[in-house]
Amino acid sequence: MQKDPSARIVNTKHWGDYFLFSIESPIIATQALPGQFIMIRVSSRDYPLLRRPLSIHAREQNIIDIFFQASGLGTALLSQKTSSDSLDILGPLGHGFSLKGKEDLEDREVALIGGGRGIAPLFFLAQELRQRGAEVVVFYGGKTRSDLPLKDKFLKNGISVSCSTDDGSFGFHGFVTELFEAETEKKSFNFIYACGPEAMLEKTGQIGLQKDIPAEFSLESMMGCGFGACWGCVTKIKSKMGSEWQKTCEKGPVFSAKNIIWLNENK
Amino acid sequence: MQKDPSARIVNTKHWGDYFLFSIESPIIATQALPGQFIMIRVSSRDYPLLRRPLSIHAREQNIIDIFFQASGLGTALLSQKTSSDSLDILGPLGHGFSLKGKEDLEDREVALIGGGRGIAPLFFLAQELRQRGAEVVVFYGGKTRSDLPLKDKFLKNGISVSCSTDDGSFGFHGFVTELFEAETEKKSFNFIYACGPEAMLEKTGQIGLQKDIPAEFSLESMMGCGFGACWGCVTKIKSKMGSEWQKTCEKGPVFSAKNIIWLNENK
Amino acid sequence: MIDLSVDLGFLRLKNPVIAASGTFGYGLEFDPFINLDDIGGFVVKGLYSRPRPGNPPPRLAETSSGLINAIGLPGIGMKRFTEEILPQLRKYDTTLFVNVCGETEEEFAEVVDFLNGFDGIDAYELNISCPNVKLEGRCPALNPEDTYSVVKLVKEISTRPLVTKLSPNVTNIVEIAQSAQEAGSDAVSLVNTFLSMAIDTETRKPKIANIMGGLSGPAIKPIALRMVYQVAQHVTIPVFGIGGIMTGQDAVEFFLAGAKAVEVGTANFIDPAATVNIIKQLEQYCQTQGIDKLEDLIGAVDVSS
Amino acid sequence: MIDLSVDLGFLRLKNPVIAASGTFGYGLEFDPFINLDDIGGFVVKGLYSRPRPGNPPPRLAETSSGLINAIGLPGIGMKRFTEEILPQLRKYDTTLFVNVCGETEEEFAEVVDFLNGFDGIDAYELNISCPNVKLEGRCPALNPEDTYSVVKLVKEISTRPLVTKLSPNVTNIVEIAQSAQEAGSDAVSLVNTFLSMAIDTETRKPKIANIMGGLSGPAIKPIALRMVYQVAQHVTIPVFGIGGIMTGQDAVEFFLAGAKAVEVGTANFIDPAATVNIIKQLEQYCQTQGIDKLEDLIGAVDVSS
Ligand SMILES: Cc1cc2nc3c(=O)[nH]c(=O)nc-3n(C[C@H](O)[C@H](O)[C@H](O)COP(=O)(O)OP(=O)(O)OC[C@H]3O[C@@H](n4cnc5c(N)ncnc54)[C@H](O)[C@@H]3O)c2cc1C
Ligand SMILES: Cc1cc2nc3c(=O)[nH]c(=O)nc-3n(C[C@H](O)[C@H](O)[C@H](O)COP(=O)(O)OP(=O)(O)OC[C@H]3O[C@@H](n4cnc5c(N)ncnc54)[C@H](O)[C@@H]3O)c2cc1C
Ligand SMILES: Cc1cc2nc3c(=O)[nH]c(=O)nc-3n(C[C@H](O)[C@H](O)[C@H](O)COP(=O)(O)O)c2cc1C
Ligand SMILES: Cc1cc2nc3c(=O)[nH]c(=O)nc-3n(C[C@H](O)[C@H](O)[C@H](O)COP(=O)(O)O)c2cc1C
Ligand code: FES
Ligand code: FES
Repeated sequence: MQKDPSARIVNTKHWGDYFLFSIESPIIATQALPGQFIMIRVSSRDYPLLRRPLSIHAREQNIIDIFFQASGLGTALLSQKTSSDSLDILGPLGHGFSLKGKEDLEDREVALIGGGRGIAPLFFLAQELRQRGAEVVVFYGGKTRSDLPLKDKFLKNGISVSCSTDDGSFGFHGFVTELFEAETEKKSFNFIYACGPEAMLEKTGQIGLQKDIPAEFSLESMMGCGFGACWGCVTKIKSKMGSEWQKTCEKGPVFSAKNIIWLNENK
Repeated sequence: MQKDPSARIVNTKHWGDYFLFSIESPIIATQALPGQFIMIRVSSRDYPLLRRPLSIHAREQNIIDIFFQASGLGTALLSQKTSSDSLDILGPLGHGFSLKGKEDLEDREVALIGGGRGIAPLFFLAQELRQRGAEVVVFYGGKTRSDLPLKDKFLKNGISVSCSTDDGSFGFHGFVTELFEAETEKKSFNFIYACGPEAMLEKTGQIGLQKDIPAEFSLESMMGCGFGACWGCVTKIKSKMGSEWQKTCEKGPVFSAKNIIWLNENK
Repeated sequence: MIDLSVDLGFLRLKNPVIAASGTFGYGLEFDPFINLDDIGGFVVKGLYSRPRPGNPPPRLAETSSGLINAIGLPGIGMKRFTEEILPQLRKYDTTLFVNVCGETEEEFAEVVDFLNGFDGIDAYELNISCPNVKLEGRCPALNPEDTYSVVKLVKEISTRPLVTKLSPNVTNIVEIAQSAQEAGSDAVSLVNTFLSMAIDTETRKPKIANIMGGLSGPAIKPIALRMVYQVAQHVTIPVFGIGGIMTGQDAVEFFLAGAKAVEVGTANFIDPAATVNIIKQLEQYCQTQGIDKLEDLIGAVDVSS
Repeated sequence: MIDLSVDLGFLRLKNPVIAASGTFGYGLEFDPFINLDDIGGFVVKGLYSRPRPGNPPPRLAETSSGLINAIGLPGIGMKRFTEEILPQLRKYDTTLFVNVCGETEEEFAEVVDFLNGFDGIDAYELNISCPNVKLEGRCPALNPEDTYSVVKLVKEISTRPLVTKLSPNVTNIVEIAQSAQEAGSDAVSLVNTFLSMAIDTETRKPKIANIMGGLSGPAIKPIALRMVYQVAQHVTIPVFGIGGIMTGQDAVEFFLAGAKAVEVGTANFIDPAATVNIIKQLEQYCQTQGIDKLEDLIGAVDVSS
């Protein structure tokens, strides 16, 4: 957890409003774990004020990648940056996916489920899982064909991907959770890791419970600081006393699915 | 006085923190007069909030030029724009220099005195004066050599320029008003037009009074709107009742020197 | 077609977007930029009985997403207004509000009494809240008693609807709004500017010659919105929402919080077509959200948890 | 060498830059980013007698140059604070303030009484102004009587200097500051956040689950600075300036307005090294301006016209 005030963008790519940036930051790259995130300052001025949280999408030596959708003012500003611009970032932040050791993962079947931009942290995770000998299948869902820009990247890296689109324009016609549920009929999975819209995660959690597959989800939450100082980012988590608010930036963003208490009201 | 929400930058040049932009805006260019200005929106967001006033530096058919110094947040943002970016501008605004007809100007000796970025409106003025047959001499002062980037432009356009620098690194060693005062010993001028720091203008006004040369000054003032709606930009002007606050954006920015009441206190 | 009109009871606005006082000159300044008939209404610059010079410059300072002003309410006074300006305004098909000021209660009454005699004005907005001016040392909008007293006095005289403009520089704005209502005000408009200050660290002088001035612009929107929400819960007369409105979305926030109309201030400086753009954006918003009548938005914030 | 230290009378700060309560966690969160010994002091998160869960999310919303929060003062309570946190804080060579909260006057007193028994705390900051919490429906900082009463009670018990933190949501902050002084407060700190609101126009829900929250950040700086200037003219005890301070220049504005120290809040989120950077910028400013002692800046605003 450090500040790198001048991490250099070394490469950028984009597909519509999805962007992939490669950023050189030795201090952050060398410490990064899958599921962790960084906080990026999108403006050096007073507006927009807060940093934006983005997952670490990939890591290669001194370079980390981020993959994001330009959805609001901050991400739009970020998307305008170009190669050789420098970024002020904090990271790596939070607790990522619990990566068991080789003994637990070798030859295990692991399902990675990503919806839309939620695919971001799953590439880094897939690579680390495969290094530990796990069999990884990625389920990648989007509204339409153009929401699946990373499909080829997974394939090129030898990771199998099953795609779905809500409108049927590519792959399975329907929700990615339906695609995954169908797959669980044919194959038994040992772990689920997921990231995406809340409805997708909630449904994935139900499937995990039914099939008795342990699951971990990376959650989003409005963040003031990203490093535990503001108490703004809480998620409701089961505890001995019933439940408690836990800081998503510190105890998460990855939580064990069975501990998450969903608050539909606040969405 | 119109809004051009998408005036295209067609060319940019810079010398240190001085910038020259050429902007395509038929509706504004065709109406522009020397001494008028435009209000530029430097950010499409809420900060910085207000437009920035900049003089019209030159006009050629559908193109107007601006010449500015990146001195604060707004001008720094503006300076980052590049060719083919579009700007949201209002103009032409205000009352410019009173250009007498040919009968009054032909063969008259006119002194144009510009300090630093105050040189901006004087190029447009010089060209219009020469078209009307006046003999134009420009006195161009700066702190140091690099504050005189437009010297060659005047010369190239056949306009004679006398330069001064406070540190003596180029031209006359001293203030541009001293240079001008010395010149008035050798030559008699019929008009003075000036733009620059307040101390320079005040001194120029004194010289004009002593030598009985009518003078007009383009003033700067903090502006909220640029088109007479906020009453924020007032200058103290002599009136029948003694004095009154006049809107610099509407009655100015060019005022007759003899009517200006200087308020050193508020600087 | 979406119906943007709002019924205030005492007045019907063709749409709920009004240009705020002091930010729209006498209206005429905007004629080169927009068709004034397109907007719901406008409030002319604050008017005293006599002409006033205003404060020395600098009168403005920019802050983060905000603007401090201490213009000091310069103006031509009520007589010249009715002679020189009002005749030019009658040709516009929009609602005209005159922002009435006074250094004493009597001056408020004097201005209204005088203006009553002229056609072409639709309503008065009583500016009892300008932070730059002192009414015997106070500004009436800072306490319920003074508010009641001046509104009551003016209401008795006025032949036109009265909108009372409130100050945000108070502990309990609801109580002030209630006083205005009790005294007979037909509506309240809020907020005026927040008393503020900025200092030039080089010269060590205040950036405003008057030392303090009023803060407006996007910076104040969250506080203004809270006040409008609170007041709308506690009065029955219409509430006009004011403060940092730059876009149609901003205006929608105020409608949802309970405002029946909005006034657009500082935005007019940044974009002289701001009012007209906001009206277009409101129309688009209603379209996207499947709303036929803008009035359906008023007070529709969903506070269920 | 520029002397940045300030003498508060009851305490000497190595420099006048303090991290504000609720924006600096328990201090430890910043250890990875800065050397805590470098800053003038810090105020730990608001502490009640018992642990509290805080409000449901969303607890934060971003606005133009501002941040609304309704965290709801979650925390581990005074006992666990002294057991788990305080021992870790003793190693730092900086001034430690504990921000004391209470739902009743008695709770304020209870917390102070308890903390009196532990070493390593330099002073208390009495948070009588948090807009998210109700003290029998009110917050004491909204009126002079309640302020006087709670400060008096706590001062009688406290073995340490007392800083009273004021709310900006009032008509007359000077009067509240004077009450705090009369009741024996050793200093006042201002401002806490401005009660605010934001609405999501898509869902029509408030952006904050608690409906309202407190606004902080650069947006509020001009109002906060005005209040600090007013208060500094009318009290003799030291004033700590708070509100939107992001840079050394911002801090200088507060010193010129009369603040003896500043607290940096929201800036810590945007840059965890904000306090340290501000200290560096203050040093540079003094150097450029030829000032040897930062104390020479205090109250040095030039209001001659
Ligand atoms: C731990 C974490 C990891 C994330 N990883 C990614 C990623 O890899 N790729 C990606 O595209 N997105 C990711 N997000 C979501 C991303 O942070 C938001 O899309 C982004 O902050 C929106 O900012 P904006 O200015 O574009 O939008 P606005 O709507 O203008 O933002 C307004 C405010 O709300 C906050 N905000 C808005 N939406 C979200 C959200 N969904 N989650 C958190 N804060 C939000 C912003 O940070 C900002 O403070 C992640 C979020 C979290 C919490
Ligand atoms: C009629 C007119 C014509 C001008 N023409 C030119 C020109 O051709 N070239 C040029 O370089 N400069 C010109 N100026 C000055 C220019 O407007 C300022 O330098 C600029 O506004 C500074 O903005 P900033 O954001 O960079 O500085 P900041 O100091 O960050 O600005 C803060 C605020 O103060 C205002 N401000 C600061 N300095 C001035 C100033 N001197 N005059 C007016 N407002 C100011 C800004 O507009 C802004 O609202 C002109 C000013 C006026 C009034
Ligand atoms: C330059 C300026 C002048 C103003 N003059 C007046 C005035 O004469 N009368 C009045 O009631 N309000 C006046 N106001 C307040 C505005 O009408 C409005 O209440 C305030 O600016 C908040 O709205 P905004 O944030 O949209 O600007 C003035 C505001 C500004 C910025
Ligand atoms: C997320 C958050 C939590 C806060 N919690 C507290 C608190 O516990 N006690 C307190 O006295 N002030 C609290 N404050 C107020 C700050 O200490 C400070 O007074 C305010 O934010 C204004 O300063 P700023 O603009 O620099 O942030 C909090 C502010 C924020 C933004
Ligand atoms: S984002 Fe600040 S505590 Fe989690
Ligand atoms: S700048 Fe608004 S009236 Fe001149």
